[in-house]
Amino acid sequence: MSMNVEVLEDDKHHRYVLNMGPQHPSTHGVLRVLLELEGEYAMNLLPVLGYGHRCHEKIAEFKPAKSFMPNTARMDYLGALIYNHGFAQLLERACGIEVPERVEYIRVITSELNRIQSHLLWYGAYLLDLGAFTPIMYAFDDREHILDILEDVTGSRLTYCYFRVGGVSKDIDDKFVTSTRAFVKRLRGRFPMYEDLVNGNVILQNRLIDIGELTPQTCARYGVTGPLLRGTGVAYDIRRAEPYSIYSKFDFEIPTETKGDCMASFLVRFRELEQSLRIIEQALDSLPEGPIMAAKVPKKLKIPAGDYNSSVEAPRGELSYYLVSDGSDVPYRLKVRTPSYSNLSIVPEVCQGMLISDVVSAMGSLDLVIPEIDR
Amino acid sequence: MDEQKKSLLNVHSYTKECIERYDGASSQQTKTSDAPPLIRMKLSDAIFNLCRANSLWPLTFGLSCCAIEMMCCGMARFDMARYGAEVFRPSPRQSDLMIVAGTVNRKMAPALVTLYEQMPAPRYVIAMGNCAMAGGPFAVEANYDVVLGVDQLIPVDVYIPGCPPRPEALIEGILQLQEKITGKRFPLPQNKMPKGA
Amino acid sequence: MTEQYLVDYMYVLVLLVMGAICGLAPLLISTFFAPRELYNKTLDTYECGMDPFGTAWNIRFDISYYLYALIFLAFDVDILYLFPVATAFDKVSAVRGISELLIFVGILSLAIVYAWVKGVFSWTNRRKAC
Amino acid sequence: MDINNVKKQWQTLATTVEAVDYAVSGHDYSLSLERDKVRDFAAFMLEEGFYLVDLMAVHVTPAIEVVYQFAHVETRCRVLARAFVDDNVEMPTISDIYQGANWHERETRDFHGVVFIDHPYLHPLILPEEDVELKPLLKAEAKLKDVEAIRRQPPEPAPEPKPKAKPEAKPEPPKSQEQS
Repeated sequence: MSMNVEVLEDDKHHRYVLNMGPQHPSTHGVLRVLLELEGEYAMNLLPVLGYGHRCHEKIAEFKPAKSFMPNTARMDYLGALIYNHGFAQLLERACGIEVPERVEYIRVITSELNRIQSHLLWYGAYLLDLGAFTPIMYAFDDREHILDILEDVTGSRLTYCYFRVGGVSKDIDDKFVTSTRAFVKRLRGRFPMYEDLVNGNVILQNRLIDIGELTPQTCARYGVTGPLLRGTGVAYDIRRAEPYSIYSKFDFEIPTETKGDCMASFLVRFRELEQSLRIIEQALDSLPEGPIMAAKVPKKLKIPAGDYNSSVEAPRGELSYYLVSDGSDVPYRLKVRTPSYSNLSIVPEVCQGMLISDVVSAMGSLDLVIPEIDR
Repeated sequence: MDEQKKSLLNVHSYTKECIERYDGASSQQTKTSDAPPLIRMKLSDAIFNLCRANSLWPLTFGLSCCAIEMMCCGMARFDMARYGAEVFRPSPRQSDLMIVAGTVNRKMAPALVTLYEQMPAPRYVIAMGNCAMAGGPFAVEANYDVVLGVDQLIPVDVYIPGCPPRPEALIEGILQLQEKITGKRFPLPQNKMPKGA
Repeated sequence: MTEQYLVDYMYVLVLLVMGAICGLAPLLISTFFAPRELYNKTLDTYECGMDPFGTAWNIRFDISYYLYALIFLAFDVDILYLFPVATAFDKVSAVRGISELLIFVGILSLAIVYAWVKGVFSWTNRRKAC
Repeated sequence: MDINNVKKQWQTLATTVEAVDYAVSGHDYSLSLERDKVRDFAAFMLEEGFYLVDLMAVHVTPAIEVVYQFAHVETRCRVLARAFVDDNVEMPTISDIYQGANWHERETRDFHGVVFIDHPYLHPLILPEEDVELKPLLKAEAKLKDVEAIRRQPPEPAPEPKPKAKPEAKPEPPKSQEQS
């Protein structure tokens, strides 16, 4: 069912092949999708990747493992802290470094703030794809609040490099705590407005309901994880399935839907904002005192030979690092399994035969970040 | 009829051209005509430059992380609209400023040059971020794919350092471009901003 | 008496000339004052930075577009007949004018009702590969 | 999905099945497979409800090692299955069982040159079209290591918490893997 390139070349079918190419407003970056059109219907789709490839994995084999942290933030710049968290956890597991309690809380709070920021940007950009111009202004207004809060602590707005192996680079003060609490209260107050302005909108519902339906079996065959999988009714969230860090201490639900279409993943992401707020509140309430760096972190991180995994719940799905080490401090091989890579691979099967405008809305619901796909 | 058909994924017609430009061999041979305007008057130039500088329509050309900071610039808080630059045109036909926001790699280079050439004549380029300026964090020995600097492919007017640069830096870049087009820097609207804004 | 006649035509002439000027002025300005810096690909069709595949001439259009054109044609002709009505509108009582107009347009809009019932406007959102 | 009969089935399919400590290595089971058993192993895993997390290659001396990573949605069980490519760097494809592997295999071919037999569309995915022979992630001769060097050294008899001293004599690796 994938596009057969040879058939197209001799043009017997007179089908019109169009490039939804690298520079396109709705591909959220430089993704190129070849659409084989029959009137308004995209009979075949063929995503072409590689326009945002930046050799991250080759760079990992030339630098000491500790100094790969900035690269993790540049793979998925919307969930940078969560990528840092996954990588820090990978090295701490490999070298057996115990992280103090306060650091775990700081990591969870900042990661959840980063998840909210990523979902807000998805919210604005997705509705911009569907033609609504106002919601992105509201979403970015909230997002700027988070950027200010995180900027005081991490020093940057987008590509954070805040976590270190064994701890974090700067302690959070009570200005951070008060502004975070104020932000939580403010965002929770704006949910009804978002609900009326957008979720209840009949145009949005017509554009999203019954578009791009997924079933748990399709997700298993393609390796789709994250809000798309939860949209089909499977409550699989790494924070609950393989509780890393201190997520087991907080009680939060995993929002799921049943139909698995675009509206389902839309609502799942929207409700995850609320769950992240709950986690932040609980974490802020029980924030312990203590050091922010593990006691003895060797300067040259000797990773014992062997292969190590670390998987965390990125905003788009399951992010897992796979490190093969030969005993030195430079990784022998580092593979990063990014969620959007598998999420995008369902497009040729799910969007086959759709109208072009539905293809745009289905791909928008995948919440793609292209440099994360091309690595 | 078969041989001149291009395979779908085949090499873009500009790949050879980009390789030459990248190695410095050819410099913009693809320019077919470079005639100045028919009527060249100082007054008309001043008027047109004033209009061009104050209504720079950028092309939505977000490649990676800098694209998010470019979006923040377009939003309410940093608001490029104050300088006439907030209309992001998806197609190069209606845009006269190309903000290269992100990393250009060898597969993207032909598309970049094609888009640059498909923009109407008074076209300006801002290289936003270290990647567009000189390869940024990917200008390392292990890099086999990233183009180190966009100015080897297309002429660049303003460079904005930063990884990603702050939205204020992008606005400063646009003000620098306006100064480059008209020769003088406009009285910033900020001077008249209400206290505490 | 003839001057009044001419003065009326003068207005029409002025409006025509103004319209022509507003139409042509931007074209002339851009041909004379715009810099002419062309590249190989400046005049090629824009397709997201990629080379377009084949020409757009030999593709076969979908039947649904043809039906839209038919419906547009029906109402285009319909407007044509409304111009004379507009000029003679004040010679007849308002009610009669409006009612006749509505009858005329009503009959013609039956074409749309027919097309609607036939399902021209309902696009199935999925079409299986043939 | 009860883990016992899954393990019994693994015994038949895989050459070695090794339970690994999750806290250190991040996965639960590490298997090594024969090349021709990969397809029925994948079919069995799909039946059991595992989803394919990742497929990647590691360049080591006897032959490039392709690593498949599976995880389960209901119960936490991460499985790593390894198989060595044959002499002319080929591997049977599993993209008809797990369609998600289609792209992983094309990418592995880009980076390591592992050709997957009867893969529907083995075009370069990430590298440009003309870079089929680039294979960037292959190790330079100097850095190439033997497969044993990247295996986990058996823990010292008394695994005291401080980082292990470098074992002087290279302990005989427990799993004897005669690779052609």
